[in-house]
Amino acid sequence: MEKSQIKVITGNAAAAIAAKLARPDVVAAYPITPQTEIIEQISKFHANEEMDCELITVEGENSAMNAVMAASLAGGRVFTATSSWGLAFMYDAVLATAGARAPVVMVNVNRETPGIIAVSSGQQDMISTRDCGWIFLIAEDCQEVLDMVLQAYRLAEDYDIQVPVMVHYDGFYLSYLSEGVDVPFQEDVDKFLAVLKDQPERTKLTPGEKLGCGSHGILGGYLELRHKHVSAMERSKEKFKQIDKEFEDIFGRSYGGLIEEYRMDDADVVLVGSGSMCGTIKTVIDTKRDAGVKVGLLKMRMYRPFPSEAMVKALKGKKAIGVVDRSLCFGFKGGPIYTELKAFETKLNGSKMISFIDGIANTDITTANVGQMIDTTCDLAAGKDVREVTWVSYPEAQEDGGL
Amino acid sequence: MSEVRFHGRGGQGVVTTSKILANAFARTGQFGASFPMFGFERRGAPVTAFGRFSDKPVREKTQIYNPDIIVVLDPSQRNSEAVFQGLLPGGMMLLNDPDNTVTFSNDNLKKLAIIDANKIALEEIGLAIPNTVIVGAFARMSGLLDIEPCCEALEDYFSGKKLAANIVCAKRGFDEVELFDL
Amino acid sequence: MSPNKFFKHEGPWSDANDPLMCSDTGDWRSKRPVVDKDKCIFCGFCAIYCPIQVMEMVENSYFSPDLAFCKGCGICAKECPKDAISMEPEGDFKK
Amino acid sequence: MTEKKKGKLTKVLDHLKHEDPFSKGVAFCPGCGLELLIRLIPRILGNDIVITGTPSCSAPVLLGQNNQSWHKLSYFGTLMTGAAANATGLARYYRKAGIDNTVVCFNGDGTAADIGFGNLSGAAERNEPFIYICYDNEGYMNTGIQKSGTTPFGATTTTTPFGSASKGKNLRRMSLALKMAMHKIPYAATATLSDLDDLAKKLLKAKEAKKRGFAFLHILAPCTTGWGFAPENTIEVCRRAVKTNYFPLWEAENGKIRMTKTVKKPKPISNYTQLSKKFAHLNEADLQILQDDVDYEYCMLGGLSQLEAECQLPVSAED
Repeated sequence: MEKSQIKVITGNAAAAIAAKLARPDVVAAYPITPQTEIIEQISKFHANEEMDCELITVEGENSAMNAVMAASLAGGRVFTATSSWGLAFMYDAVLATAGARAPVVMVNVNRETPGIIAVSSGQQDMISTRDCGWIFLIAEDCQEVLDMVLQAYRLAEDYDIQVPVMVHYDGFYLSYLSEGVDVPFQEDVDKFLAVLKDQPERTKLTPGEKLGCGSHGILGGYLELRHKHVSAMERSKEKFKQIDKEFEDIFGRSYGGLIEEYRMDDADVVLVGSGSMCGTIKTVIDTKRDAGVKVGLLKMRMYRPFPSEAMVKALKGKKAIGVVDRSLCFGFKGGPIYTELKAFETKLNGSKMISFIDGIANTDITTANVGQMIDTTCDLAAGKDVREVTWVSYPEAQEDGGL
Repeated sequence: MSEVRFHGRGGQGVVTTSKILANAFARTGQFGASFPMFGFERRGAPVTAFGRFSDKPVREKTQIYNPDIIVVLDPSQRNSEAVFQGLLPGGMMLLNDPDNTVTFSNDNLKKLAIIDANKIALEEIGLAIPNTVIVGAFARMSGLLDIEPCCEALEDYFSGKKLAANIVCAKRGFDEVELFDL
Repeated sequence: MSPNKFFKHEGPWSDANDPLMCSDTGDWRSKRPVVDKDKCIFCGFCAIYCPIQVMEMVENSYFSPDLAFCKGCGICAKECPKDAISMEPEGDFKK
Repeated sequence: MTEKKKGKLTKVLDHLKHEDPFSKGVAFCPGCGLELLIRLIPRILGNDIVITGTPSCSAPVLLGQNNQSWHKLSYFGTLMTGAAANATGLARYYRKAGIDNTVVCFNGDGTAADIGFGNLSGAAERNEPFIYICYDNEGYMNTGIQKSGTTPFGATTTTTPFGSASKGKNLRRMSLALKMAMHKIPYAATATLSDLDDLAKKLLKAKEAKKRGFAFLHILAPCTTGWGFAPENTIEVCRRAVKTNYFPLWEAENGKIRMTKTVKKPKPISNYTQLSKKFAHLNEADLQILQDDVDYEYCMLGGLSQLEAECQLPVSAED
């Protein structure tokens, strides 16, 4: 273990350590369950001079995002973290940050959204903000949380990208899960991030420099900036793949870029998932494989931009695909990732698709649930008549003929 | 892989017990994952935590429904149904209890370990927080760990005099736990 | 890459190193300030209170508005302690 | 050419040391108090300030259009909800990077008193190192004259119209500046456009104070369009606001509250209200309610300003 050290830490601690290793200039944050431990850890690092940053303990999430957005546009590297209602409370500033192309890196610890009070896991907060113009990444375990935050800085601050990045991971599942994490040494992280210093300087807000940010977009100006933004998001796909490769060169770990394919090569049926459920799915896949079922997993690491090309390439020609969503797409019967993947159905050469809704509000995506999803997807592959949408932990849903 | 469920009440260090064990496993080159049952935690309320310990990477992220081992830090919960729920055949139970004569009639329970962890903790650290004693006792009962990595793991959670006292707790837990085959 | 037709930068940045935008606000005026040089005591109140800051010092002896931008609000006339400025209908100056 | 110097140049001109960074022709209404204020700030503080702005009357001029700008200042334009947090982020980054800076967070009363008050209060509590200026035109003027927290009793706006069950705004205005002074910040003050020497000195004091933390200025900037007074009366409205104690001029330096202008014989409030149409419907009884409110605020302020000399903050918690 020359390059790192194994520490048994929570996902939240992994995020905080990643933030520390990235040496941000400004951190602003406000506590919210299940993210709180991140800013407690950062406050501790700051108090012990292990972290040389301006720490702004703001009076609400809206200010957290506004502060880091401005600091980012002034030229700083920034970090913040939130969850659920916190993300909702900073929504206007989240939009503004994207529109201003401020390369903010934020961790969002996924949690169900307000209305029905639920201090519990779910990706609904992520889905509720998915079209805000940020790049969305999703981590599976504590190690990936740490690694992904570092990769996020490379992506957000890349001169060709300059789009804010949100790193998502499942609250409660990863936030409080302690497991062994290979914590990189500072010098290696510095090396990994050094590339950002060698590129052209991005436009900065500097006293006396006669530049201003927040100009009105009029005539075609608004369209031009939006098109630039969308183009940068498209470029970010290839860039993220490269970054993941460079990450491997330095740290010896890689994740496959935009998507991770698990036992996909000869798979007939595939589950598409994201986040912490993927670990459980992999375990069940191994068991099913032992029983002769040719099943694989496509794990989404990047959710915005939607990695459609990579997904189509990996899924093309598979007999059946079950998409597991930990959130809802109100107004559509199927889950959000399912409905989006549906747009590429004609490119999949006849693969059939179904939607599974599970893991909402801490309903556990158990090994049994995953087994059921695989069985149902196999039934679909075999030409049996199966429901388009299954609420796995809520069989009562099947009483509703409409769904 | 061993799947372990910890039962106690807020303030006993239930979650920390599970974390220290995961840490100790990592120090032996094995793998451990520890996490609390989801919900509110507050002093005095029942607390459940989980641990998965293995010589291979632990990938599952679900709660544990069928434990191999149950650890009860709060004696008053020893007879609650929740404690034995889902216990697999051949199961083990580690109990913090001043009474080493308690018996259980559960078909799946094959090994019982009892230690008066509160007494040891009071003697060594002056507080009735049994968790580090339990860590040592767990190593002995399960046979999955030596005491040394457990003591080393404590360095991530304590320092100075507290560390020294808690190391003594763990060692006494390892040495003084009583094992019963059922 | 998208063209930089409206914006030079990736984001919504404006750049004042280029010429500033400027409107012909003088056209807004319906009355214009006319300074009586003899009455003017060169105190500068018209200059400090002019919202557009277009009252210019002339020969260190009196102030005169830049009519290209004066919107004709009349503050200078109102604030002049010597009533040296009168607001006169713009029509009178048209040929 | 005759050399004639009949009067003495106002000393206010001495404060205007810097170039006016704004384009001469900008889209503020004739007689706009805000236009005068926004031009004076960089003339007094320098052109190297970084100014933040939000959707408001200042936005059409403060923020550019596409690549073009109306002025030469560095600016950051975003949202009313988080203006003080934007300024915080800028000031903190500059401090971290060792960049000499004066960040001026420039907002209307809608942002300062209403939707952005939470983060204004938060920034003050954290003693963030920048200057916050509220230009108060007593309502949402840019969106067509709606009421705000600083709209006074009796004023009509489009959301507090005069009617059979309404006297205009039926509620009293908040005391924004006093509220901010209670945050124990190094500097808080009120100012207005009739007393420009006082205003300039306070701006310079704020610039000095922001080295120690948060500086707050509450500046009455009447709106000819929204209040319904003749454009030439902008300065006169300010003057009467001071002379009736409607808008007293004071400062709190390190917590020590002091009147910077004492009005010996304050005029009745009608002397102030008579200039603006927004008060035109008020009868004597209504005016008395407004008068009572003004008297109450002034009485409170008077008491605070007469506290013992030693009643002031320790110079700074951070020093």
